[in-house]
Amino acid sequence: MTSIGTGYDLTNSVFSPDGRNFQVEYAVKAVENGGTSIGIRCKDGVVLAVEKIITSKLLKVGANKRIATIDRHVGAVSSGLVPDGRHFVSRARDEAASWRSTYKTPITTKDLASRMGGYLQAYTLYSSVRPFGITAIVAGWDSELELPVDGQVGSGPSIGSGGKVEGKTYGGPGLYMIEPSGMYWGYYGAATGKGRQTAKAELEKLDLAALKLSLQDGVKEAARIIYVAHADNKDKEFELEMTWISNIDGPTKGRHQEVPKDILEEAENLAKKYLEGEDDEETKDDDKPAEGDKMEE
Amino acid sequence: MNHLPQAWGRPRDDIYGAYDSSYLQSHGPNQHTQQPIVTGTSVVALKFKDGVIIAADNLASYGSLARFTDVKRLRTFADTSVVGFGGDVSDMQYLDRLLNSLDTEEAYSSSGHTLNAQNLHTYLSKVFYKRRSDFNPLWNQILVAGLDGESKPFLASADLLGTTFSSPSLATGFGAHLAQPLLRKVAPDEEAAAKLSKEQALEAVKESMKVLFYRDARSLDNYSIAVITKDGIDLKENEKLEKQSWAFADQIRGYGTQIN
Amino acid sequence: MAAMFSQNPLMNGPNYSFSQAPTTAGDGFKQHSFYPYTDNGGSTLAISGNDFSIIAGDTRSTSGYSINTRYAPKVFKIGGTTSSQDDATLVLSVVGFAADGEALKERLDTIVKMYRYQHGKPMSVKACAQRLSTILYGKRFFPYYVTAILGGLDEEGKGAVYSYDPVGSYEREQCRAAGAAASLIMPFLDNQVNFKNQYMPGSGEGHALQEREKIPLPKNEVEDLVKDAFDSAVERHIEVGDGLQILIITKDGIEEKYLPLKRD
Amino acid sequence: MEFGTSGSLNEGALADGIHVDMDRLKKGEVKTTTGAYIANRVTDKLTQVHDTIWCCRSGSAADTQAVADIVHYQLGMYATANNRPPTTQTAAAMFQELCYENKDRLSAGLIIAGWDERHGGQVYSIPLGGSLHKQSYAIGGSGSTYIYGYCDSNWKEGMDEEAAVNFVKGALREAIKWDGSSGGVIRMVVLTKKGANRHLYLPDTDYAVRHQ
Repeated sequence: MTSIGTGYDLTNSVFSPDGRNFQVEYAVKAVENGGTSIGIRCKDGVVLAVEKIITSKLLKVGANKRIATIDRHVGAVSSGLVPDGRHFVSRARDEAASWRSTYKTPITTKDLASRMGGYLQAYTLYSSVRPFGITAIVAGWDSELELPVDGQVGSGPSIGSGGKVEGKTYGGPGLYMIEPSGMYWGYYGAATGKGRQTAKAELEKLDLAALKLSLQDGVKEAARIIYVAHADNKDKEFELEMTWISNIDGPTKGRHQEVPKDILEEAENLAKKYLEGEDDEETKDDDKPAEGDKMEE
Repeated sequence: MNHLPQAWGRPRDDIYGAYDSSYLQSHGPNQHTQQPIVTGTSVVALKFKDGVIIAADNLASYGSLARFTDVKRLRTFADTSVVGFGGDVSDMQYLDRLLNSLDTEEAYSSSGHTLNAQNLHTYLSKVFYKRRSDFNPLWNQILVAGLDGESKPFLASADLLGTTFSSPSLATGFGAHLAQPLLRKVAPDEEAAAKLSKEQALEAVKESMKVLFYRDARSLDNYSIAVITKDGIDLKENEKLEKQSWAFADQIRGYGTQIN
Repeated sequence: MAAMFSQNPLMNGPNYSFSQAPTTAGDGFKQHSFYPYTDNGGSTLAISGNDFSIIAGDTRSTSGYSINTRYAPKVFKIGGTTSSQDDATLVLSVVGFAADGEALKERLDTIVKMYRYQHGKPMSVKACAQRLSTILYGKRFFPYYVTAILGGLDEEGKGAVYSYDPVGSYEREQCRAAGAAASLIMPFLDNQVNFKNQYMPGSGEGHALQEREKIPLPKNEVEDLVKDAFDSAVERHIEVGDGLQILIITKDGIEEKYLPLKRD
Repeated sequence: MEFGTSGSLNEGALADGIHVDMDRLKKGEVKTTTGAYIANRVTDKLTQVHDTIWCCRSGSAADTQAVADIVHYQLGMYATANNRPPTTQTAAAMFQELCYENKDRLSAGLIIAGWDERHGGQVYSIPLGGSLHKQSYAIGGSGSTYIYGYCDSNWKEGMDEEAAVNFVKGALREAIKWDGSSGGVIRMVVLTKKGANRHLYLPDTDYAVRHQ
C-alpha cells in the first residue's frame, strides 16, 4: 500500500501515483464492517436479505427496516453507513418517480442502477464531498406484460397489435450491486458487508446462472446464507429481514414486499437446523447435511 | 439605425413594422382559463348495508360527438376505494397518474396501505382546491367510494372548485338532476341506506343508468360498475344496459293529421 | 336551470344564490373563463346570552336548484387538542361558498391549536376574533366567499358573538343571522332578542310610550327562538332545510344538538 | 389554421397461416388552406419523430410543428441515453405531456402511430385537451367528421397490409370528396420491422396507382 503516508489519501478526487482514489477505498472499508446483505435472482422473482446487527437491546424487534421500496416493483438494501443508505434510497425514489413522470411508465431496474451508479460516481470527483459509505444491492421485477401509458384510456384491437417480433421475451428479474466508486454490475447473486466472502461462496454453489432456483427456494437459501455468513460476526446478535418480488402470477404480483412472517420463520428455522447440522457433522452420520443438500437443489 | 444589441438580428421595425405582441400575455396572473374538451358524463353511486356501489358509462364525448366509447371512468385505488370521474378526460388522466404516485408513496412505508377512502377524498379535494385557487382548475367532478376509518361505507363528492359533500347517494352532472331523486327514494337517509341489500342497491343504480341513457344526450348504453365492500372491490367494466323500454313509441304520432 | 329563471323578477329574490346579474351584452363577445366561486346556500344564526352562546346552522347544501346533500354541517368546533375537538372552547360557522368555508375553518383551527401549544392556554374569543379578521383580509383581493360568525365566552364568562363580512370587517354583536335566509331571520331576532319595536302597553302617550325593558334571555328560550327562526326560514327559502345543527357554548363545554327540518 | 384529414390504423394479419409483418399505416391528406385559398396543395403533414414512430398533425401548423420538433429531439436523446429505440408509448407519453401541460396555449390535435419490436404496431390519438387515447384506428382533422361512418363499417380486426392501405385510402377519398378543406394527393407511411415506407397516390390516376 504505497502512497499511504504521502498525503495522496487525504482528499477526495485525488489520484495517487499508482492511480488509486484512496477515499473511495476507505469508503469500501466502511462497507466491509456493515451487516451482510445479499440479493438472489431466481427464475420467477428476486429476494433481498440483510443481517441487521442488533446494536441495542432497546430496539423494537421488527421495527427498524433496512430494506426499502424504491418503486412498486423495485427494492434496495445496503451495507455500511446506514444514513448513506437512506440518502441512496431517497435519491433512488426520486429517480424512479422522475422517470415515471417523464415517460409515464415504470423505470427498468437496469436504468435505475445506471442512474444511481452515475450519482454515486459524482461523489468521487470533488474534494468538497466524500464518497458514499455503502454498497447497495438494487433488485427489481420488470413487467413481462405490455404496460399501458400511465393514465391512458382505450385499448387498441382486441386481438392485440400486429407486427410484433416473434420469439422475444421482455421484462423479468433484475439484480444490480452499486459500490462507493459508482461501479455497478448486474448479478445472478450479490453479497456485500462483513460476511460477503462466505455469502458469495454459498451463492456460487447454488448455480444461479441455470435459472432453475424458484423464488420459494430462493427465500430459504437467502435465510440460510445470512445465517452462515453471520458466523464471521458470531459475537453479535442479529435480526434477519427479507423482502421479495415475484412475477405477475407469483405471490407479490410484481410488487416489492416483505416476506410474510410465516415464510420468513420457516426459512429461519431451516437455516438454524442447517447450522446445527453443520456443527455436529463431524460426529454424527451424514443424514443432516443431506437434508441441507436437499434444500440446496 | 438602431445599433443597440436588442435590435441585432431582428427584422427592422421601419421596414417590417413593429412586433405585434397582442397575443403575448402581458398582464394578470398567467391565465390558464380553459374549458373541458373530451368529457365524461354522470357518475352515480349509492351506499348500502355492506359498502358502496358506483357506476359510470364508458363514453368520452368530444362536444356532441360520441368519439371514444371505451373510456373507463372508474379507477380503483389500493383495492380499498374507487374514484369515479366526470368532466374533462385529460384532467382525469392527470389525476390517475397522481394517484399512481400516491400509491407508490404508500408502498414506501413498510406498514403498507394506510389511506382509506375518506383520506383519499380529503387528499383529492385539497388538490382540487389548490388548483382552483391558482385559477388553473382540474375540470372534473369526482365521487370517492369505499370504506372509512372504521370500515363503514364512505361516499363523498369533490369538484373543480374544491366543493365537497357526502350523502347516502350521490350523482354528478345530469345524474344530480335525474338519478338522485330515484336513489333518494330508495335511500332517503343514512338509516335507510344501511338497510339496503346489495341486490336492492344494484337494482337502483342500474335503473338510474337506464334513465340517464334515456335522457342524457351524452350518455352510452355501455358502462362500468363497481361494488366495494370490506372483502374488496368487484369491478365490471363492460356492462350492457338491459331492460330498456321503447315499444311505446308506436303510440306516439307527430304533428298534423296523418292516415296511420 | 338557473339561467332559465334569472330573467324573471319575481323569482329573482333579494339573495337567491343562483341569481346572476343579467350579463350586459354591451362589452361585445363574452370570454368563457373559469369562475372560481359558487354558492351552496344554507343559513346560520348566532345568539349570545348572559352565560352562554348559541350558534346554529342548517345542514342543507345546494347548487342551483339541486340539493347536494341533506347533511353538510356549517358549524365547527375550533381549537380542540384532539380530532374529536371535545376540549374546544370556540365555535365557527361559515356559510356561502362551502369550499372556501372548509378552507377557512381548517386554517383557523390550525392557528388556534398552535396558539394553545405555544401559549399553554386556550385562545380567548377576542383574540381569535381579531385573528380571523386578519385571515380574511389576507385574501382581500381573492376573498373567502363566506359570511363567518365566531362564538364563545368572553373573559367574564358572558356569551360572545362576532360576525364578519367576507373580507374581514367584524363586530361583536348580541345576535346575527347570516347566509341565504339572513334577511328573513334578522328582523325576527331584532324583535324577539333585542325587543325592537316593542312597547309597554299603556305606559304613556306618544313619545312618553316606554320601550319594553331589555332583559337577558334564558338559554331554553333562546333555543326555542333559534328553532322558530329556522322553521320559518325553511318555509319561505328553498335553500334552507333538511336539518338544524345547534352548538351551545357554556362554561361547562360545548353541547351539540341535531334536529330535523322540513325536507321539501 | 391548417386543415386536412389524417387517419391511421393499427393492424395485424394472420392470412392463411403466414404471419405477415403488419404495419401501422398512417397518412395525411395534403391540402393546407388558410381560409378558402389553398396555400400548398401538396403539403406533407406526416412528420417523423423517430425511425418507425410518426405523427399526423392537425390544428395549428406552428403549434404541431413545434411539438413534433421537441418530441423528435427527446426521442433521439432517449435512444442515445438508453441505447435502445423508444417505444410508441414513450412517444405518446411525451406528446401528451406537452399537449396537456400547455392545453390553453396550444391548438394541436395529433395522432401518433408507431411500430416497435415489443409492441408491434400501435395508434394513439391526442385531441385538443391533451388526453391520450389508445385506439385500433384514429382519425382527425376537419375531414374526419365525414368519415366516422365509413371507418366504423369498413374497419376489420386482423387486416393485412394491402387491406389496410385500401381501407385508409378509401376513408380519405371520402373525406376529400365531402370536406372542402381536404384534397390533393394522398400521402401514406407504412411502418413495419423493415422501416418507414412512404406511399403516394395522386388524383391523376384517381388515387389508384401508387406513385413511384
